Amino acid sequence: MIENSQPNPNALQPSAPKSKHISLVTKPRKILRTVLAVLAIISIYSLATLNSSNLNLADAFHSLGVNLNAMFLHPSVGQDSWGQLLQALVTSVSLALLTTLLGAVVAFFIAVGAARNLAPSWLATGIKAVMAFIRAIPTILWVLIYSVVMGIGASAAVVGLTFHSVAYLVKAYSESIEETSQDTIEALKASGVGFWPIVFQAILPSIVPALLSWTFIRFEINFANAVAVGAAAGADDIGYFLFMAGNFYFNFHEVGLIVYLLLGVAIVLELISMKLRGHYLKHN
Amino acid sequence: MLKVIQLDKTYGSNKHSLKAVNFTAQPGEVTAIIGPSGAGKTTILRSINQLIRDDSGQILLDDQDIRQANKGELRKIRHHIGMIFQNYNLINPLTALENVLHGRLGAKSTVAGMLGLYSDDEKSEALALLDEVGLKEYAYQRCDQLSGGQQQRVGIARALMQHPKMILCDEPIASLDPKSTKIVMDILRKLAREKQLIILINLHQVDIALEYADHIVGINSGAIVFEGPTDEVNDGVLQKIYRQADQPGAVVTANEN
Amino acid sequence: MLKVIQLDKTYGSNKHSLKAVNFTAQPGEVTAIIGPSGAGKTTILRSINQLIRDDSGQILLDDQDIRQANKGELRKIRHHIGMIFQNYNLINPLTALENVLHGRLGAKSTVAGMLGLYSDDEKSEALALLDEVGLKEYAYQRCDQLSGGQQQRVGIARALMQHPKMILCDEPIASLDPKSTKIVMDILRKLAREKQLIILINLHQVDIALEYADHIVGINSGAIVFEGPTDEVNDGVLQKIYRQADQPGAVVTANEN
Amino acid sequence: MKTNYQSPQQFYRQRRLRMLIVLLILIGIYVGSMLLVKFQTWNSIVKIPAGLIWLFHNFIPTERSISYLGPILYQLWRTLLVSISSTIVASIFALMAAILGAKTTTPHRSVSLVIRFGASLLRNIPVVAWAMILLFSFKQSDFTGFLALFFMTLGYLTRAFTETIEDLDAEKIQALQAVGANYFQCVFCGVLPEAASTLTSWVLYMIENNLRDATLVGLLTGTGVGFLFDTYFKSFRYDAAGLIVLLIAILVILLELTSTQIRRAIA
Amino acid sequence: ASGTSTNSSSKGSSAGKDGKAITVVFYPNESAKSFATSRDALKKSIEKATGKTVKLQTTTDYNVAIQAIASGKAQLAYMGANGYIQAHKLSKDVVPFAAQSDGEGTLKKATYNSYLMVQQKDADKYQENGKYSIKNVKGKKMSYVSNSSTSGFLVPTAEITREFSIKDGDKDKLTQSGQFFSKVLYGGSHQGSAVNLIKGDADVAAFDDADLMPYLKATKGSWDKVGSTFTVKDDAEAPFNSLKGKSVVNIAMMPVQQGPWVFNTKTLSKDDQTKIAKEFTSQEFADNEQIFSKPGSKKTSMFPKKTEKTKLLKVTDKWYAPTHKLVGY
Ligand SMILES: Nc1ncnc2c1ncn2[C@@H]1O[C@H](COP(=O)(O)OP(=O)(O)OP(=O)(O)O)[C@@H](O)[C@H]1O
Ligand SMILES: Nc1ncnc2c1ncn2[C@@H]1O[C@H](COP(=O)(O)OP(=O)(O)OP(=O)(O)O)[C@@H](O)[C@H]1O
Ligand SMILES: [Mg+2]
Ligand SMILES: [Mg+2]
Repeated sequence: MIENSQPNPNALQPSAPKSKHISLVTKPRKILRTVLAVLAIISIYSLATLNSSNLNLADAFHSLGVNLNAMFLHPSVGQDSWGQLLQALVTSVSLALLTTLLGAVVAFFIAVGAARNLAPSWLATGIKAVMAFIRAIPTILWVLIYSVVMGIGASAAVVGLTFHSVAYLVKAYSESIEETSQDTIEALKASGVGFWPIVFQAILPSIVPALLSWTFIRFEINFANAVAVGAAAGADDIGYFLFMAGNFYFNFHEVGLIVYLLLGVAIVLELISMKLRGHYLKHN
Repeated sequence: MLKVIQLDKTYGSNKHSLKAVNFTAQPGEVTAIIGPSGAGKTTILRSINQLIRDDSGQILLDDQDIRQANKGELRKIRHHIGMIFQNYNLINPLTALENVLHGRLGAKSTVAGMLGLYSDDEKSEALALLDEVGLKEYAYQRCDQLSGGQQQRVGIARALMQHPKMILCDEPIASLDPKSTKIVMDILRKLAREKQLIILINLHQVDIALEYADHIVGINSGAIVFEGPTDEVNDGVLQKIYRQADQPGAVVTANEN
Repeated sequence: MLKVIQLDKTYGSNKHSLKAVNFTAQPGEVTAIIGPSGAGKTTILRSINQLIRDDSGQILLDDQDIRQANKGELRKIRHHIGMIFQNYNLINPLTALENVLHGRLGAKSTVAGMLGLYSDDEKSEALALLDEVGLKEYAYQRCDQLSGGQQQRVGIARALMQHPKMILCDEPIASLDPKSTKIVMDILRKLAREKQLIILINLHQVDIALEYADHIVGINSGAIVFEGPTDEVNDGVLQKIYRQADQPGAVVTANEN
Repeated sequence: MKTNYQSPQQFYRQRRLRMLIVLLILIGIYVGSMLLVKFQTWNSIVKIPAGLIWLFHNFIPTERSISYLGPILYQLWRTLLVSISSTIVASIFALMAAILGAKTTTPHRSVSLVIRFGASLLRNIPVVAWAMILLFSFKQSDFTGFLALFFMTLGYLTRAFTETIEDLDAEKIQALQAVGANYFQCVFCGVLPEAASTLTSWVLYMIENNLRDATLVGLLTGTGVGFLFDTYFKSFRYDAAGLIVLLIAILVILLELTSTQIRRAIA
Repeated sequence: ASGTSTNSSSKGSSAGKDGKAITVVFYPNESAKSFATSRDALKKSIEKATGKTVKLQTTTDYNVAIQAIASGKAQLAYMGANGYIQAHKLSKDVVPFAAQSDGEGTLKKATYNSYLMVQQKDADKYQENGKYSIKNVKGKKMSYVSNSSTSGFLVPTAEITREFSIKDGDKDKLTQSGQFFSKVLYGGSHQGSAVNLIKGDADVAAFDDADLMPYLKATKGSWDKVGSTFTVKDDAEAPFNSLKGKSVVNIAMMPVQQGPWVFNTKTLSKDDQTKIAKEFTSQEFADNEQIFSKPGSKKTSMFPKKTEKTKLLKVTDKWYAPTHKLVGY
């Protein structure tokens, strides 16, 4: 942020350019500074009051080093076989794919109603509030709800995870939609084009890169979520093996290996996403 | 005939951008709105097809007050008003051809519009229009790969694709070279003459206005200071139009070329 | 003196945008580059201050080849070359005043520049420059709240703030009304005369070029087709410059106003 | 991209064919995954309302849950503090990483790759693994929660900031380069102001997100509103758990409103 | 029988009754990978007894398991005593039918032990007149297993509540740092809680015997005596591998009732209930080494036998009255 070093705050009078001291500080800038200052103070206060009494940093980092070493430099499959792990990994990826695809389609239509430049503001606000509420409910709770209603299994995991997926993407998509230049929308509006044709013919093509990037971020999150709570719903995914290795057998080596597998998926994903984004952006 | 009566517009709470604007534009004629930067030219144009809505006054197109139209009616009216923008306002990632075809969307059913289902005739017509503005070979290029001038011409083809009754142009030639300017202005004049369209153009270039317009509307600080046939415009009139509030020290003379 | 020798530029793999471009521009003179849309005017300008780098040839400013400069040298050279853009390229959320002050960045230490520590003299000068282009009262407005014409004038003030040896202008007046055009062109000509600056302007408007330029460079499809003093430009020359590849059917005549 | 088509009709045919192929691939992926995990799309969709009813039936705060309000509000406040501080500290590091990592501003391509990879690593270490790594070394404490949020936020913000910066209009930065501004000046006078509002949105969003991830913080620290939720949830005091969810939702919405106000004010 | 409705005749619509698959859900503990063989053997037994297909469901979340059996989406489950009480409260259709016997093959001592342990070097501080007591745990750093554990949370807190006469409304104070205890930790598992103690992060820790037997050996006294000393075995695996030779002392020992096998009477037909109960309590079932590992056997199955006489015995809700009392409902 550009700031001016003027020591004299009384001279901050934009409307008095004749004075010797000319200030660059406008009112919005002052507000921004206040906000930043408040956030900084909160952070410092919070860090100062963090309870870390029983912590010996030297020991902690030493032990961190040892554990990271065990995890990342000596990964092993532990008691499981590669076949089991890979199959479970594929299950996790499938869960993530399902929740992402379902979430993306549902979210796009809701997002249109939640974008302030398309929908009336009461509707946009209402949808955004509902979405905020859905996101406030922990994923594990959604999964629980649907294992009660539908029985334990992958279906419950998918439906439970999709709720967050939708809520997140609605927010992301609607903000992308809000960022499309009002001018281009106007150009079509000015020729009498109706609402949905504008959405599909003008907005959608303009925000494809943003949509792609959001959807891929969400895929990543869905993948992480599938790993974290898929096992709770008995979806037999890699999260089950991770939970067992981590919480039951304390096998750092196997956890390390599973983390590597997850990273492998993430990197492949990142590469695909970069390629697609590049494909859409390079022509600018 | 377009008749603008006592049009008023205030941005925010204090900025009075249009003050009791009155003028008419006839079918078959090119009407140019000229005036200094910030005078309100763009604001007038956008009020006419109600892209700016919180205004007051009357805007009569063939005796129908556009300001009174409900949503559905407004859509129909707008489909008959082509608009050409200062910043092109094309959908960048789409091809020139697709952008031109967007001119047909207003006439389509929702579903056909959503899916972009155009008839073969429409596609051929779009290509022909691109040819007319000299961009046939760029038909399949993404719009953000075209130079400014090329983009603007796509915008013009899009407006023509609407088969409009009236075309509103907001500085359509600001980024065109003289050659393209001539081609475009000729097309617009020809359309006015042959199809009896109302053509309303915001212009910075007084010379072009004087050459092509039949009717001139001069605006300064949101108020009409001149309206009349082109041959009534003289140096005194231009001086009045271009007297500027935000350049108090400068001598007021019209551009003399 | 600016001397461009055998400048070549190819976009991507197949598009030859500049072909062996040679021309010179003298201090104290206004040099205008004219040519049809897509001819390569913008490309030439950007090659001169090496915003486009993968080209070949020589660009000599006071006998120093800009293309050979290393990073640090290039920064210094650029600080002495003002540039004005077709799309303004201001930093939208900042005020007009701050954008003008950016013109000083090249002369500042890294830290002072980063934190935006400008001296009172610099600030006064920036205000004075804004006054000069008629925007004194908009100094504290965010740039994206200004109209197109107003934004462009901020861009011009920013270039002047650099105390440049040479100013490159890419269609600086495309969105200005005649009055502002005149003011700006007058300033540019005055700067050329009084401070012996090299002024290089891409222009679409032939009339403005003929009125203000001392020296004209005509370009078509990436090749220089004319270079000489303004009074050597005649209809034949204009015809040669504006012969266009993408409008094969149209008659080739220069804009006659 | 192919740019010479014989007719617009042919162009549209090709375009439609491409869309169809993409669509088919997506449907293929969907159906494949569906069969693989035995997901029953239709059966699941029709059960969605039943789930919501179950949720409201069980989680509506009751009179009894009001008695828990005191501790809940206190822990909510602590959690808010931790989410703010972890986000702010992470955003400072993320901003530096993003400037070094964004394609448009990176000093070298390899730096960009390293940062992208690092951020990806931070994002993709699963919660269980974080819990193991951090709990074993840093014990159960507020600080551990802070660290976990910090690392994950760092991963996300670095990516978000990088893309924000890459999406800026390159010409504007070029305008500053043309003035002779050096790298840091371009960043501080051009990139940052231009991106500021988007970056601020991200930071505010992450605060909100971290507040929601309180369940995780609770797991790691044994404090915070997440821990309370966990306690009530596991002891089947669903009304109290519901009250927490409700309060978090209200706080999140308040945060969102505040951040909208702030963004409007600094525009 | 306290509200037991074993004969519930309401019409269930779900799987079991329609002659479709029977779903068995397992707690996270029994979902462990190493018990896969045991789970498969169980599946075969149930299939043999009922002639229906059986679907095994593992889960890593207590709530999900409890809700599944309570809602009737699963028909059969093996649970902890506390979890059963919760499930029974959610739905009276959840009814216990079998639990593991004691070493004598009876239900008299069908319990396992939960402990409050301290480090050996601190053990003296918890002695009064040569006897161990928990009077001094107040203000110390405490480690539980998780707040859904019977032996690692519910029973220890009940013991402390009793000892210090804490009122019902103040029970939550035992669960949070800075109130009754200066600090409260959750190990996430019995092993984790023990590690918290041995590493010195906690002064007092709660955990049970069954989960720690592979890692600790009684070097003084025995697993059934208060005041015994336990030492980490030399061949202990992670997370104890760096803690070899360290010792802890149990200052309190609380019996915990064995967890029951339950079914949901609403969604499992009466016929199947009888068949399964009969199968599970049969001697043949107890002899299945894939389910019950022999005493002292290297390879552990889901249920390690204390003696040859160990088997599953029929139980009812009434038998769980002590745990009902502990939980409070
Ligand atoms: N959205 C807006 N909010 C506030 N003021 C605005 C807005 N748009 C335009 N204005 C102001 O209204 C006045 C008229 O603007 P308008 O864009 O109509 O002028 P113009 O004649 O088209 O100018 P130009 O020739 O530069 O395009 C100007 O003073 C401008 O600053
Ligand atoms: N980034 C780019 N990638 C590929 N081709 C480009 C790029 N920029 C410009 N071109 C092409 O190079 C040629 C010259 O472009 P340039 O922008 O220099 O023209 P110009 O004379 O400035 O046109 P205008 O008057 O319309 O601004 C054009 O044909 C254009 O399509
Ligand atoms: Mg305008
Ligand atoms: Mg150009």
